[in-house]
Amino acid sequence: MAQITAGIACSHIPVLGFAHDQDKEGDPLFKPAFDGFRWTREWIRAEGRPDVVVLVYNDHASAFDMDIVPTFAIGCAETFPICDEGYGPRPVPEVVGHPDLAWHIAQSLILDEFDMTILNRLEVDHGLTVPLSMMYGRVDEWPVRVIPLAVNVVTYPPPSGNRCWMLGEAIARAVASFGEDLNVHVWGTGGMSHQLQGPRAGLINREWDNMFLDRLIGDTQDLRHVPHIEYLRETGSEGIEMVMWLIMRGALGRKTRCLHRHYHVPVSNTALGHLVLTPVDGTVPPSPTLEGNRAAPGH
Amino acid sequence: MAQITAGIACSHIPVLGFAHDQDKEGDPLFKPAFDGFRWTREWIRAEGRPDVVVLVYNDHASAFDMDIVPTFAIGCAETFPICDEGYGPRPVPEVVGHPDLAWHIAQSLILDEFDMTILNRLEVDHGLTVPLSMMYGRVDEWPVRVIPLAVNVVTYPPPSGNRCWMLGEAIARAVASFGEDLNVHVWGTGGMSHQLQGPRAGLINREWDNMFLDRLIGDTQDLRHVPHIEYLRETGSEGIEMVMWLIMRGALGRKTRCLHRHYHVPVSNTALGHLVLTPVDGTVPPSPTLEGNRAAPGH
Amino acid sequence: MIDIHEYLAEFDDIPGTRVYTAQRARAGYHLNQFAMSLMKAENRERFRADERAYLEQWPMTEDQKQAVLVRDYNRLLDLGGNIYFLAKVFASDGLSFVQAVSTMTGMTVDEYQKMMLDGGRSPEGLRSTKEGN
Amino acid sequence: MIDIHEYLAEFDDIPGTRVYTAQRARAGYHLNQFAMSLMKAENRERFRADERAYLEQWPMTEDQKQAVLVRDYNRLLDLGGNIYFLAKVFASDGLSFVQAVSTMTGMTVDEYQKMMLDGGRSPEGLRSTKEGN
Ligand SMILES: [Fe+3]
Ligand SMILES: [Fe+3]
Repeated sequence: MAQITAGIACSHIPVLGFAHDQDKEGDPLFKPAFDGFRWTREWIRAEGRPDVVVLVYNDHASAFDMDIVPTFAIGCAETFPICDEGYGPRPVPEVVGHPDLAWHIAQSLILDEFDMTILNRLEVDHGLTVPLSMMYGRVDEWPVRVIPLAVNVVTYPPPSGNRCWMLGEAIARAVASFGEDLNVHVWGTGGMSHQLQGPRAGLINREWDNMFLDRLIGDTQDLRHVPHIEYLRETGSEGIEMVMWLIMRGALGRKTRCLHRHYHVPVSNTALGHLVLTPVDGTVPPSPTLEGNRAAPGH
Repeated sequence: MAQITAGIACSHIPVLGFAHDQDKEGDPLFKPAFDGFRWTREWIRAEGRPDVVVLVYNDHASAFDMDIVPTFAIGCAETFPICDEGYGPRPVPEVVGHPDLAWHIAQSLILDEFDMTILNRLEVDHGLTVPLSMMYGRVDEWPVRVIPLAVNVVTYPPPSGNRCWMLGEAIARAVASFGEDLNVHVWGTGGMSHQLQGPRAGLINREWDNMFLDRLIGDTQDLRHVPHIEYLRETGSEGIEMVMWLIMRGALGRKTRCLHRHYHVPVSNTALGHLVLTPVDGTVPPSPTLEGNRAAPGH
Repeated sequence: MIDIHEYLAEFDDIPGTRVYTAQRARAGYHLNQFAMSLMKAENRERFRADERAYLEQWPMTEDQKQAVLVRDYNRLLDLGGNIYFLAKVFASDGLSFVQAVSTMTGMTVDEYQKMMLDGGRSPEGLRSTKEGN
Repeated sequence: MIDIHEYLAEFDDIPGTRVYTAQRARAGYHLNQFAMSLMKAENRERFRADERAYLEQWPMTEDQKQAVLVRDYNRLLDLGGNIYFLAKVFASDGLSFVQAVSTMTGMTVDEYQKMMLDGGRSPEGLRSTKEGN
């Protein structure tokens, strides 16, 4: 039986991909950011060892233009080529999918009343590849298979925090009903506080970010109910990416334990956050609509 | 304030588009099918008079190939060109959208925890244009604006009947919160019983189809809980399109009245069904997740 | 919550019917994308000019290519084809749905059309393989 | 249930920030699709060779074209541009995010970079226009 054994949260800052690709991890500007991943790089190879990662990220006007904007899309293809975002494709290996599990999850989510978009062709951008580089460093091929789960956080409204959390719970139900023995991680990427536009650009909110990190640990479900406007006011216009972390959190069940935590300001325009969590009580509600929402008053 | 004043159900059989385009509505083969729309053609111009139709249909491998399969997609563009399905585009006017209302509905649905895909470019096929021809006959331009709502009923699983009904309720909430005075119809298209493939092709189930028509009228919510396998066994592999009628039904609230009913077998491979409904008690639950599901035990 | 395994298993119990599941969608991916390419008039012409050569451009199985060449639609369904995609093939041939669909039933077009005019095929005995009802 | 009108109205109360709402997405549709076209190397070259001529191919407003020509990113945001789409324009210019973003703040790149290294811009006073907190 497939099992979710860990959740990882990680910003997906483009310049860290660049620093990695140019062998500048030791550069004084980047070293403090990368240092916080040393623990994880060892742990993931020695202990974490996922067979498959459900990698929650957002596309940054790379695979999708304004002609089509899916709220939740799941990549069911065999492989996912690396996108050219305007500076040439990153020199990293092609991402290999896990179509058996991806289709199983996609089908289960739709029966569970999530309105998924299925993707059989997808080029992936830094949102997906930077976290892989942070966790695995330089490799000839990625030592893990990846199921991309793309969330719209660019065109408003993105999905609510509660909906994201519910989707995580549904992913956990789907993984638990997959017959093959697989060690599965769920990663939530993006954030933390950053604003890339307008006179308020450069906003960083260390206090709010750390409150957010605190509440991903343990059994509180407070973060379900943080409205979009709070992310915008407190963490800058691009801080909204943090709703994607709630999909990861929802997939870990009622209670989590923190194995590793890292926070660093700044990387380029952005506050970097990173957590490694394991489920303590992996119980998730049996359906998204009834029990899930009884646990979530206010919606 | 915008208001939903009617729901129309109608099969979208390609050959009726062909018969219409070739001036063969009076042909003995097609006359009985078209005769049942005479009442509606008069009513819709004299009394129905919608400003906008939310037209629920499915794409038949026309705008979407297997690279991307959205469960629920909403067309927010200014106009929707007519697709060439392999026999050349139908000689009917381009479809004009209502981007103000479409975006309002799209945004509202996402906040209401439906995982919509937004479309800003879409070519529409017979699934959308045949019902327009049935209702309006030959015109230089369509006397109504159209918001296409495309549902995946081709790749399994399609959305559940309950999810479709819930989406209809959410559309009703969204329309009711739109500021401009607009007369809105919701149309559900496709069906009724038909199977276009395999040795069982040609299946028609007059009794089941009429049971389905019966239950769209009044206040029963039984149809929410008809499982996909029942559509498949009873109405043929393509009968599953009828789940789209439940979006129309959900949008009409607790109780409906039937103004007009028409059933004819066969048209080409298909049983033709058509209903004109109005809301009697237009009340819909205030949210999809709590109250909506209290009204729908079994999910 | 619906169990996905039970949900899918029931589909195999319907006589003379292939439900377009993930499994079929995966097997038929390139076949269906080939069929989709025939929506463009210039591709239809290239296909008509040399069917085999046109098919060779797609990473389809030899079985799939053969089944396209002989227009064996039941076989194409078995190999992952979906009827709305396959419709692009028979539209290229100038066939209507009734003409193409009848070829899957073991009936002539006339027999099939007569059955439809008489009210269609009854579901009696065709709902379930196991239960024979 | 969230009221969409209240939900959207709050976005206008954030100082120095344009939220990419439907209204902006509609106004900026062709601008953003133009920017997206610069993901292809051959389009980047055609754009560089004659920016005005390249822009003329898109049904953008003259305001939008002008703002692209002078790389006025704040203006482009006002005219419906989204930063991830506009990134294709400054990527074509060989600029990094920090370089491009700083131009929107009224600071030099050095000043902006120093602010970031010092911990970034504080949210104090920048949360709400009305409440000034
Ligand atoms: Fe991002
Ligand atoms: Fe159809």
